[in-house]
Amino acid sequence: MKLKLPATMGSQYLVLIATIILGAIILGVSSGGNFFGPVSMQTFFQFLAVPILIGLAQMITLAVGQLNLAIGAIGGVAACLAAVMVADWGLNPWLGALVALLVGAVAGIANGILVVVTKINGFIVTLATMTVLLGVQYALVNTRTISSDNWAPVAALGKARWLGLPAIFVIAIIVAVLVGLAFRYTTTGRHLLASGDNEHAATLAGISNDRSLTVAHGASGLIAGFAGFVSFASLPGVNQSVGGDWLLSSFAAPIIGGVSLTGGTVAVFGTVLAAFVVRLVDSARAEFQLAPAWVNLVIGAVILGTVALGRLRESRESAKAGMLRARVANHRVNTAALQPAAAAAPAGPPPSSEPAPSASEEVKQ
Amino acid sequence: MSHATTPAGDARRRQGTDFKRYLTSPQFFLALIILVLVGLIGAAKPNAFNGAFVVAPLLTSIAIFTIVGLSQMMVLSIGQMNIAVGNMAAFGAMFTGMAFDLWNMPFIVGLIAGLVAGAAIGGLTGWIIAKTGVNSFIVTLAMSFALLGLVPTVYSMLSPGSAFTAKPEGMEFLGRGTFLDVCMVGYCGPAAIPVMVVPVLLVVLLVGGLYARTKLGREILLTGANIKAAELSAIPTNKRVVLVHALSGALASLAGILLATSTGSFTPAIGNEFMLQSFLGPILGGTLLAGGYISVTGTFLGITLTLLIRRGLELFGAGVEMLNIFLGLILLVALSAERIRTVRRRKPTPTPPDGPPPAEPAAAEPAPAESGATA
Amino acid sequence: MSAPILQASNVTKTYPGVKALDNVNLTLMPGEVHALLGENGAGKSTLIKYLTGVHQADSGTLLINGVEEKFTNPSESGAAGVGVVHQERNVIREFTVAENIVLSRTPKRFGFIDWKKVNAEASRCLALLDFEIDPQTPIAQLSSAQIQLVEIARALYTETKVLLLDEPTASISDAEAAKLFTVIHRLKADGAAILFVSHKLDEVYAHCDTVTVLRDGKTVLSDAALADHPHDEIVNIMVGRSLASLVTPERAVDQGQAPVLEMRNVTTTAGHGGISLEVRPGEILGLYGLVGAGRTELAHAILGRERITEGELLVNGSPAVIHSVRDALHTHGIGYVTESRKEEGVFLEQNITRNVAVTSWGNLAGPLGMVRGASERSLVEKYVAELDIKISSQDQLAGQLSGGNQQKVSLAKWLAADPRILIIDEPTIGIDVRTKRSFYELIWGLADQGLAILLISSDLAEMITLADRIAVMDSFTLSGTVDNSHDYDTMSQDVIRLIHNKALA
Amino acid sequence: ACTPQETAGGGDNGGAPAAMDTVKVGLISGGAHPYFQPWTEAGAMAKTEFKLGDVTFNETAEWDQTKQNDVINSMVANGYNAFGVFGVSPTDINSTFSNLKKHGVATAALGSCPAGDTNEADFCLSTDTEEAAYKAAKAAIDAMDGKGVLAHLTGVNVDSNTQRRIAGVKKAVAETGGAVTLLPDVTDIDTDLTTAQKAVADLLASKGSTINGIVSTAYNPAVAAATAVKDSKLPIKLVAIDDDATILSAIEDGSVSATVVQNPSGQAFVGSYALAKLATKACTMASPGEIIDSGSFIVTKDNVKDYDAERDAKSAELAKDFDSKYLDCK
Ligand SMILES: Nc1ncnc2c1ncn2[C@@H]1O[C@H](COP(=O)(O)OP(=O)(O)OP(=O)(O)O)[C@@H](O)[C@H]1O
Ligand SMILES: Nc1ncnc2c1ncn2[C@@H]1O[C@H](COP(=O)(O)OP(=O)(O)OP(=O)(O)O)[C@@H](O)[C@H]1O
Ligand SMILES: O[C@@H]1[C@@H](O)[C@@H](O)CO[C@H]1O
Ligand SMILES: [Mg+2]
Ligand SMILES: [Mg+2]
Repeated sequence: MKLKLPATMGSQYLVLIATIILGAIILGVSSGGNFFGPVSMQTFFQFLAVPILIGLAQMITLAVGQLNLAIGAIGGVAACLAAVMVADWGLNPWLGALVALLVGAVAGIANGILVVVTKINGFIVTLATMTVLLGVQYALVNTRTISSDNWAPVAALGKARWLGLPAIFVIAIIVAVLVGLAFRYTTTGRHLLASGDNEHAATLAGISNDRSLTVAHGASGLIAGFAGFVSFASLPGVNQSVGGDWLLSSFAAPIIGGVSLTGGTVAVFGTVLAAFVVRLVDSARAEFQLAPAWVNLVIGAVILGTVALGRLRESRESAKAGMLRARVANHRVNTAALQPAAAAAPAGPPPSSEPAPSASEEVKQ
Repeated sequence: MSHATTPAGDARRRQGTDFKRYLTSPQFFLALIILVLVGLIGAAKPNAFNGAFVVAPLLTSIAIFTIVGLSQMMVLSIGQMNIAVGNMAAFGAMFTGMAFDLWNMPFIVGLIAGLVAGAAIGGLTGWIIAKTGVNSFIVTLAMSFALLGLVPTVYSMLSPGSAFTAKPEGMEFLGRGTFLDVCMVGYCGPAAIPVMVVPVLLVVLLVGGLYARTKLGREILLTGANIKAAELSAIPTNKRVVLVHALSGALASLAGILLATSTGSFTPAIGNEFMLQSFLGPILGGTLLAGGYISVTGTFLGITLTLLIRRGLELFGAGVEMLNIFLGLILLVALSAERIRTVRRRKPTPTPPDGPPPAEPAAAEPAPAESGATA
Repeated sequence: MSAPILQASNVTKTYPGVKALDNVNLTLMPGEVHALLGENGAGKSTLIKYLTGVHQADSGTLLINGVEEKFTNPSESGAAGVGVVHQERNVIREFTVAENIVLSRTPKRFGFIDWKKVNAEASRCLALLDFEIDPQTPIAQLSSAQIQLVEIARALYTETKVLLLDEPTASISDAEAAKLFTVIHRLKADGAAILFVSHKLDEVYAHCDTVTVLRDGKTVLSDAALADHPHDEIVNIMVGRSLASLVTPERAVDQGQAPVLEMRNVTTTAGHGGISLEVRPGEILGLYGLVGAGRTELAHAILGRERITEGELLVNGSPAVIHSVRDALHTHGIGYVTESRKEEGVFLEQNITRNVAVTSWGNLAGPLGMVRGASERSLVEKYVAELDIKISSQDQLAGQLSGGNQQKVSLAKWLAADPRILIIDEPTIGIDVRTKRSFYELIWGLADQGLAILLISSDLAEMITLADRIAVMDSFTLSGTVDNSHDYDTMSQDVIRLIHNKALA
Repeated sequence: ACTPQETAGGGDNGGAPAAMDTVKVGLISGGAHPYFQPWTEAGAMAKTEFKLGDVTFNETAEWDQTKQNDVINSMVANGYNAFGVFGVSPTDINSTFSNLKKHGVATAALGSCPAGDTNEADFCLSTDTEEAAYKAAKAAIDAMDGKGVLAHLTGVNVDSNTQRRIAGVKKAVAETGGAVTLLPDVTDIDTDLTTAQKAVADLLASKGSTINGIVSTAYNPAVAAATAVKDSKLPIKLVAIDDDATILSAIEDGSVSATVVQNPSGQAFVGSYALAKLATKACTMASPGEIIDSGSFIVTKDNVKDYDAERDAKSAELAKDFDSKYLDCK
């Protein structure tokens, strides 16, 4: 079964792909080809893993019409707890990695349950849990940096190459593909979208919105946990700063990728592409040796640009449709004008479906 | 604070029920928790009421963050969000800083320059939202990124230390002065009350009055309640959206300037802490994220509660980890309690035969579904 | 006769403060179409929500095929063979037609969604309705009438022994309704039971066998043969007293007067072409057409929400360029009562005062834009009395009112603004007989006061009752305008012919 | 609550000095940062050594000047009468100091001096950051054999320390007379480890082959650079800052050539001592607002085991200097 994209979505992808190609060419030329060198490419992909994952984590909560402000805090706690357990408690490093994922899932489900039980807006719930988790993260590691030497085998995965690409990037892409498939081919995925689109209609179709919310927050947490795991595996060490700047950036990719904030949509491919765009901006900053502040400026502009462009296209399309209809209408009026008095034209038999005259009974002159 | 009253004659007749309604409002609930907390802290730490070192700084923060909360509340009132409050604060304050430092302008002029800049950036944001119809979260998020890039860049271009440090006459007085500095016939006011509360109180009253009494405020609320219906009811919704964002920007900027005057200099870090707090105050206070319903009093109380919790924890010497954990948990508990309370109270809802009008104009009063319930 | 398929006994249901159902009984027999009638707020939808497990009742029993059921959730009733079309539209706008149809039980293979089967199943259901549409069309691209058809198709997706239809024809055209009735009769022949809710009594008489009438949540007529109860009697039972016949007043519009609103050969960005019409003071000009003909959009073009690209719009004889509804009201005295009151007409979560006074704050405000609360309240009081709006106090939320009263609120705000021209779009969709009549009288009264009224309605009977002249619209053009003789038989033929001819052209 | 004008504010001056155990010292960090870790221990040591009433370390400031002020104020209310503060905002911290002084509280700027030419605290005991950065850059240049391209990674642009470090590095580069060229400073990458790691990796990816040396004067970038340079196998000489365990082990394994170590424990220990003397009113500053270098030390593979001794010696010397030079005691 072919995946049928709404037309506007398709062209949004085209714009993103074109942007990526153009950006890559500019960077390639200005770096004298160095940008396409092996080291540079490895670096490029290496640092795509976390943006893709946190973008996906945010996308899933957006799908049900929620926000998750705790993504960074979840990822941070996941990485830090894993680090503490491995370094201080002597846990097997791979089990430590599993702990990171578990922490993510548990924290996410807790968010979901809180949203469902308290009926408080998810924005506020995750704001509160974020605060709590930041405290926990600090309590775990204090001010030290736990060196990744403590989990050398996992850290080796962080540096490994699969198919010539950084393993963690491949992992992120696998997660993205799984998320995409889940939203396409599982009823759970469809139910999240249905709940996000129209809660009441979903209820009438026998879908439990409570379940959708819990699943969405749980999945979002799990993927944030994945991002925590990737940090655990690839950073030189883990400290209280991990996850610190994920909050706003987790929104950038899904929004540029075309996910609506009102719920009911996902755009896995778009989110991944958008992460590429943001990463290109990063690379450009390094290439042209600009201050990091410029990255934010450009991301802001890109977000505004993409959404405004989408709007422009929409309104242009509806204007075109209106114009077409008007042309047809004018044509009909002009041809009708040639045959005078339309009302006087010979009577056809009234359609059989005509309602029984009833109002006329009521009308007594 | 925004307890604007209904016409005098009616008011007396309704007094009894007004009181009952007040007792069941989220604002009363907040006020109660605040009082209990103050009592607890005071009992455990008698020295907590140190005027100069506890009360005055706390009141200063409450004053500043009430403005931050109002800045967000205004945007919430039209059913939108302003993710860029903090960045707008930094942007507006930057202009005031430049006015003082680069152009040697007097205090008032610099203040106005900052407010105008804040209003302009807010207005621009509102204009983009109104023109494109793109979700406010997205537009203000983009704006926040853009300003996050722009503001430090401008600072580092214009000042070697990335800060504007000039202090024109009046800045110290507003930012750090207390009534101790206000002396008449040899006697001075209490050191516990910062001078800043006066202008802030004024702003709070203005915002409260706007929503409670004016045509403009009502139109803004209806725009928030249902923007399509508002436009079809002859409300110029686009203009209202732009105006609200401009006012939000101006308020954010005012908060940024106040913060700068209280810490002493203008830096790009101003407003870093505004965004999350800006939501807590209004929402704890009963403002709806969905729009159409606000509470100025509630915003003030919500801000007061969170800052009081924070200060209380500090007084007991909570470390950074415990502080965050407690703060988060207390917020969750407070919000859930409030939720359970309203849900329970809404259950028996016999429609009253001829319920009296609400005590406060509905703008500044209880959540929609309860007006029939509590009358 | 055989045993009942569905039997609900002694159902009582209270909402906070409202006893919506009070000991209600309903029996549906196989092979019958059963009408469920009652005024707005009588409890019809509530009963349907109980029968489908959307809401639980306080007490009462439900037997399906003699087996007691306690549905706690809509999927349980679906599984038990109860299909339903609710009164409000309930679709997932981001999903396709196909997926919306199968949503409650999406076909799967090896645990994953089988998209081929999804489309095949959806096509099957759509075919039952003769509804030709690509099942992969996103719902968002459909008109509201088409969405209604999708909802009906959805009710047919699962094996239905019982089909509950809550005002399914309120917003679809007669032609589409006819298709629906064909399906209803086919299901009936197959032995299903159909419950049919409608405020259009002519349909009810044409297609139903039995009838139950609710009034204030009580069953006032139970499982009776419809043939035994003529039209007027049913109305009286619904209303609870005898309702005098509606009298169309003698109306004389001075055709010599200059039109206050006039369009000359107008083309719009919405897609209208060659539109010319005029309305005089005191005149009710009806704008009839099938749903989707572009009437609402024409109103929007007058209000400046769509641009007029060619031709001229004249108000009071002089060319007018209108930018917004506000502009229309303040500079030209034009008011517009919207077609969808819930989405656009009233502020559901706001009180009555605000809902009515919103257009008048400009006049009520003193210095600094302060609104004088007392004058505001007395203004609202005046219109609440004038339109006989049933409210408990001005502080009640509009969302707590019945549909008819909401409609009156939506009208009251425009009367309070004192317009000279009033555009009223579909004023009586989903409104019961009695309220409808009070509306008609109101509109006549307004015209008598000299207002020029442009009335958009898809209800032909209503058009013929109310309008002085009827302009017929089809596919964004005007097919012609006829004087109304108020005689249903001739007028309906004239109007239908106008649409028909154009469609052939 | 009206107060007669004369008695308002101001600490009571004069009178007999109070005992050392009436002194409660607050050591306030700028935020949660490994740099401050030694403060806890040094503070506790000072408490027992000098028999102080209390020494408490607090790091709730979260790099926010308002929160730092709040923390200080709460502690004043709890009876603390001497503060050693790493000011979050160098341009604002003077206001905090003068407010405390107005109420008779002893103050010291520890680890970072206020921006500008005035120091409102009784004294500032801090690394001469420009000097330290200069030393670090020199060490890097030496490791590069005196020529090539040098990159400088550093922290928050708005920190006045950052500006001083930039100046220090520039000075060292200028002294090479063009033999060493400096790439534009990479600032603002100390916020979190991920940002630092990415910035370093991007730098290496785009300019790695041309860079001969890196000097990092901020913590997270130093940690990130240590690993990145090692992994890249590029012959880049790296000089870091501070002596966090991660950095020290990198020096031992050779991935970092050197680090410039500061003297946080000396700041806290000697600082507490001097603060106590001031708080008891036993002494006053000979010249109020004195700025004192707490020392900085180059650590390489050679002295990584025993650099602490050198540092302790410096601390002892500092304590002596306070007694003999900086303090004016009755
Ligand atoms: N969710 C609800 N909460 C409170 N009251 C409700 C709710 N739904 C319906 N009611 C009330 O229950 C009564 C019955 O409403 P219901 O919708 O069943 O009427 P109806 O017969 O379907 O009317 P209509 O013809 O207007 O659709 C009304 O008084 C209505 O106001
Ligand atoms: N033939 C058509 N082609 C494209 N869009 C159409 C067509 N007919 C209707 N629409 C659009 O579908 C939408 C919803 O249709 P709806 O039934 O509300 O139409 P309408 O123009 O309001 O009709 P009415 O004449 O009943 O007021 C409208 O925005 C209309 O522009
Ligand atoms: O020396 C710096 C201080 O200036 C501060 O930035 C904290 O980190 C240390 O490394
Ligand atoms: Mg109904
Ligand atoms: Mg219409």
